[in-house]
Amino acid sequence: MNRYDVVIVGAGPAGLSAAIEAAKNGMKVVVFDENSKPGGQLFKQIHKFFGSKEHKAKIRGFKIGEELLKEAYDLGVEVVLNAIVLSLHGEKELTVKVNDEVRHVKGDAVIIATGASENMVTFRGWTLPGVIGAGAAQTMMNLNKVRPGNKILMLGSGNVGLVVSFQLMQAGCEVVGLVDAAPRIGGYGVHAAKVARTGVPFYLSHTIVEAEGTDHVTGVTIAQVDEKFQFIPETEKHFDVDTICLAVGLSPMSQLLKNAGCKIVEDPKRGGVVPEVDELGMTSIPGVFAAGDVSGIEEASSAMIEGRISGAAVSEYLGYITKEELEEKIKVNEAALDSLRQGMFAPKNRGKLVEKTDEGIDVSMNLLKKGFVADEEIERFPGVTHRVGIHPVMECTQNIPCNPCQEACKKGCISIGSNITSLPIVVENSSCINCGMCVASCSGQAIFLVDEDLGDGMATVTLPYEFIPLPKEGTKGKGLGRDGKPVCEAEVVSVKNMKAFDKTNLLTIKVPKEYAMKARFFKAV
Amino acid sequence: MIISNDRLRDIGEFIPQPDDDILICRCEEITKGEIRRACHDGIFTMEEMRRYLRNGMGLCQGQTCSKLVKGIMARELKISPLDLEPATSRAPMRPIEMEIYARDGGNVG
Amino acid sequence: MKTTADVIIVGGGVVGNAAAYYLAKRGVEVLVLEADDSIGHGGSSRNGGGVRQSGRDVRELPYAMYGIKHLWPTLSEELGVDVEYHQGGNLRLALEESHIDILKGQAERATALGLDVKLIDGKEVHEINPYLSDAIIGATWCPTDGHANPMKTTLAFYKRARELGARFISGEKVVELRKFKGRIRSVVTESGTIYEGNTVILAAGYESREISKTVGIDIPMSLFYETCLVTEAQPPMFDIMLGVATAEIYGHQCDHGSFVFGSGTGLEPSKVPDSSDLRVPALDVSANCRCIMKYVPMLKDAKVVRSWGGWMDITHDHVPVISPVEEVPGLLLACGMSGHGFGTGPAVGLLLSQMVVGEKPICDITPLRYDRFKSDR
Amino acid sequence: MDESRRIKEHPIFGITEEKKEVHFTYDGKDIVGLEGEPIAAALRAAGVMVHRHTKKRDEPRGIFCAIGRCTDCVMIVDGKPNIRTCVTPLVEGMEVKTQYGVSDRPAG
Repeated sequence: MNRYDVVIVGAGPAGLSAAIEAAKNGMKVVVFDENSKPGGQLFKQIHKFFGSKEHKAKIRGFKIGEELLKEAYDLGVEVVLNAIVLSLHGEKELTVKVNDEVRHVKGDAVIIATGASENMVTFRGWTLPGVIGAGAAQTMMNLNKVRPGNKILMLGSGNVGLVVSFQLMQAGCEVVGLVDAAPRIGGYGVHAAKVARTGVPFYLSHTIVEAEGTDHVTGVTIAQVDEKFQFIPETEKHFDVDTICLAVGLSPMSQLLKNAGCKIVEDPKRGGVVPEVDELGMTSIPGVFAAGDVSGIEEASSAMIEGRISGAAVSEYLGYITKEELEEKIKVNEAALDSLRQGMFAPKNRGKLVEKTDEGIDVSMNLLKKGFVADEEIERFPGVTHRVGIHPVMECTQNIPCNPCQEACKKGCISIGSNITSLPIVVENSSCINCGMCVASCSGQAIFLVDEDLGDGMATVTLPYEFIPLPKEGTKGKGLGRDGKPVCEAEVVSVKNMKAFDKTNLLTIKVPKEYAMKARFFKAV
Repeated sequence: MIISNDRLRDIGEFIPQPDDDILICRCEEITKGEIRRACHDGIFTMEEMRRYLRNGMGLCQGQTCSKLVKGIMARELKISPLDLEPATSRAPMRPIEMEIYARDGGNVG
Repeated sequence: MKTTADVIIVGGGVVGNAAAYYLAKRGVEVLVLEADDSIGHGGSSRNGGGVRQSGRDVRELPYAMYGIKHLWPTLSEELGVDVEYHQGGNLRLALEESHIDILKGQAERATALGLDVKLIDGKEVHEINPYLSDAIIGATWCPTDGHANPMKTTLAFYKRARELGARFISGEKVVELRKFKGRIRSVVTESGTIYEGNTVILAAGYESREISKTVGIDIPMSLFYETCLVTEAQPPMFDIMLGVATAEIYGHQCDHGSFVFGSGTGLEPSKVPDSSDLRVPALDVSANCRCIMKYVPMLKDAKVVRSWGGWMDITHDHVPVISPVEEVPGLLLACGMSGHGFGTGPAVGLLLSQMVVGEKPICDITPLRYDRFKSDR
Repeated sequence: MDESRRIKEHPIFGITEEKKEVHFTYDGKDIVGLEGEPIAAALRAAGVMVHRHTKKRDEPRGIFCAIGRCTDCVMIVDGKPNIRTCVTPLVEGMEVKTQYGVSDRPAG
């Protein structure tokens, strides 16, 4: 029998973080994952993460995965891939399929970090080839490097739907629209805004009536729904698409725990069917822990911290660290977790309409309904100020746990303060040197460098750009508004690309000065 | 005294709906209408439904449909989805060839 | 909510549901109490689906044969649910000479009671079923045996009985029986509810033992655990029920295309008897697969999609107790099915209904009496 | 090999790393894919949408979850049915066929 101090199921952010923590404390650790690549969903995430430095903010998801994996290997963690855990039995014994045999493995403790699976919705034609999950789209384009489709409709405006829509465009697909039955966008406003400004229309209070096609999807019809989610007649809209992408939420993948006999509860606040756990993540079976999405749907950043707590908890459970050491570790991690669980998108606010920011500012209703902040709304946010000369304009309008911009500006122009969900403000009397670090480090791509008046009736706007082909200096085109509609003529006057920008190109466009606060994207003609 | 598990509890008549032919369980091809009708046959739990219709018993083992089935049953039975038990989970977590399953001798003991 | 009925049935398994159906059909007011939240949660839905006569004890054979001749063939039609009954015959397979000896004895005893079962050689086995291992040297062949879908059968009886007005209450665990003026009368549940009836049928598997003890009756039986596995669908191959001389495995291909096989590791007698613990032990599925592949090697590439376990209520002599209790007039026992409950379930249900209404029973059941157990020392 | 679906260059990943080409058949037709990529990826790159037809309703199915859970993308690979093409790596010479129910031929 292969015996370990701790057996971890799932090499995603929670599982790997737990493994690292446990190995640091001197434990013999093995991690099993059914995929051929470790990192769980991190390996499909190509956007920069939110949070603060200790949450690995502004690092792209797949890089975080690589970092965690390297750290785990360096600490001697055994990571077994293509390893399907079949069952978890009494005495903390697992059966695992590795290659062409079944292994029996025992741990003195077990951490289940199996993550989540995608929810689905039904509509006429939902079984047609071409209707896929958002995770499938990510797997195909970001891992397999194959475009899932050419013209795509996205259903779901949560962070997954928003992020995947953006990624689809980065992969060269056309997103014809983003649809959600809810009356408001579910994900971060900044994620929505970066999709909206490219010209993707949002259809809130809409859902899919039918996927059309005989052998595969050739079109889709959507229609508006009322408060009870019933179709409103004669509101149908048709799109020619070859792919429909579903991003309607995640559910904890707790089957292994349920099969093992753990007490299971259905908790909508935690995202579905989850194990009953104590404050350290231990299930009803002593020595069996749950960490990450399997015990409640949250962001990957939270999963990493939960993993660390879980790794510390098993270390103490088996005597590798003292109770005091555990308490110290918990204190640090809980503080980090707590900071991530603040703000408008905190678990306690799930499903609620938050109308004012923590600062008491009215939230942009346009952002919630159309995906972009309207020109007349933007001025009320503290990151948006007017000055002579170049200065940052931070169109960050919701309290989300994120602060890399504050750190990015070495000149101290940007301040968020100790509460990482506060809106960024422009520090008075600070001087911007046009380095562009704030633009590149904003995970929400919500920071622009603006010189409102060059003196010749023109202005410049520097914006983040992560698409190909990358326009060259001198390229003429249109400046697009926050809503993605052309507002003015524009010319690219500079393209900056530095290693520190981590693939976020800085495009500076010249626009008539009355569009300095309106043009937020560039489209070559 | 209220006994909620009385199987003669009135849930009303079966009323056909236009989308009754939509598949819910993709693997076993079980429709919404079949699930709704089964409720009127007295099928009141997720476990009974699986046994009665085979929904969730296909290759994917209900990973895609169990939440959907639960919602449909709850509406039909006029209860909250939280009143229905979580779907059964059975090993193996993924389908495994018998020949491979049979080969577990290497490190047993 | 009415808590009285003519007949109260304790246990919503195949026997309880069948009894409810045949009683409701006879116009009797029935109330079924099931301890679990789901009807048919126990062995009724967890077995291998065999509908057999071969291998049965002489005391069971009369009603096992009656069921196959008169009940199973029309059951789907009668209940309005396809119970997937197939009378494809049963092969009980032998891999070595010692197995043949076991089969010979079984065949002789059954033949004496008029069952069409014969010993055949390896060549004949492969003519009947070409999908089996070449290593098989012989078998008993009973062409009138078959199989059905246990889950659907159990729920079909429930559905039809319910339609005929039988009342079922799930999640209602019976903890005590009480007599009133010398007769059975009350059924007390864990929730404290007291149900009353003129007749009580106790068909609660092993749990019947604890319950019957409350009126001073103890049936010598024990719990025995076995598991089943099911494969992904395969192209249609055969509709023959399979068993083996050593009783290690049993199974068949379902209408769905999947194969269901029951088995164990051989370590079952040492499993801690706890009927609430249904978890499949770590060694079980692998052992089951090895066994199956010895007899049906072509299933090696078939994927196992699911496994589950269940407890059987085995009496001391491996034959059920189907019996009235004279010491407790009005109490009828139908338990200790010893792993034979599914195939014989419809006939046992019919027998119970006949006992209640005083019809002439389909066969003599006195050999199945509860007080037949004697010390042999 | 039809390249239109393949991502040759990506704003974040840069130029896609070249992989060894392998030949396989899809319903008898020769197709070129990349060694080790999931069968499903090679088929999608080649424009194949339908992986199987269902048993009861004979409806087409293709990739749905792409991570081996939903099992909608199963096909007959080297004679074995129910192979999850989204998690099975492509190997030179593989014989991939559309699955009808559990068979390699349409019913009837």
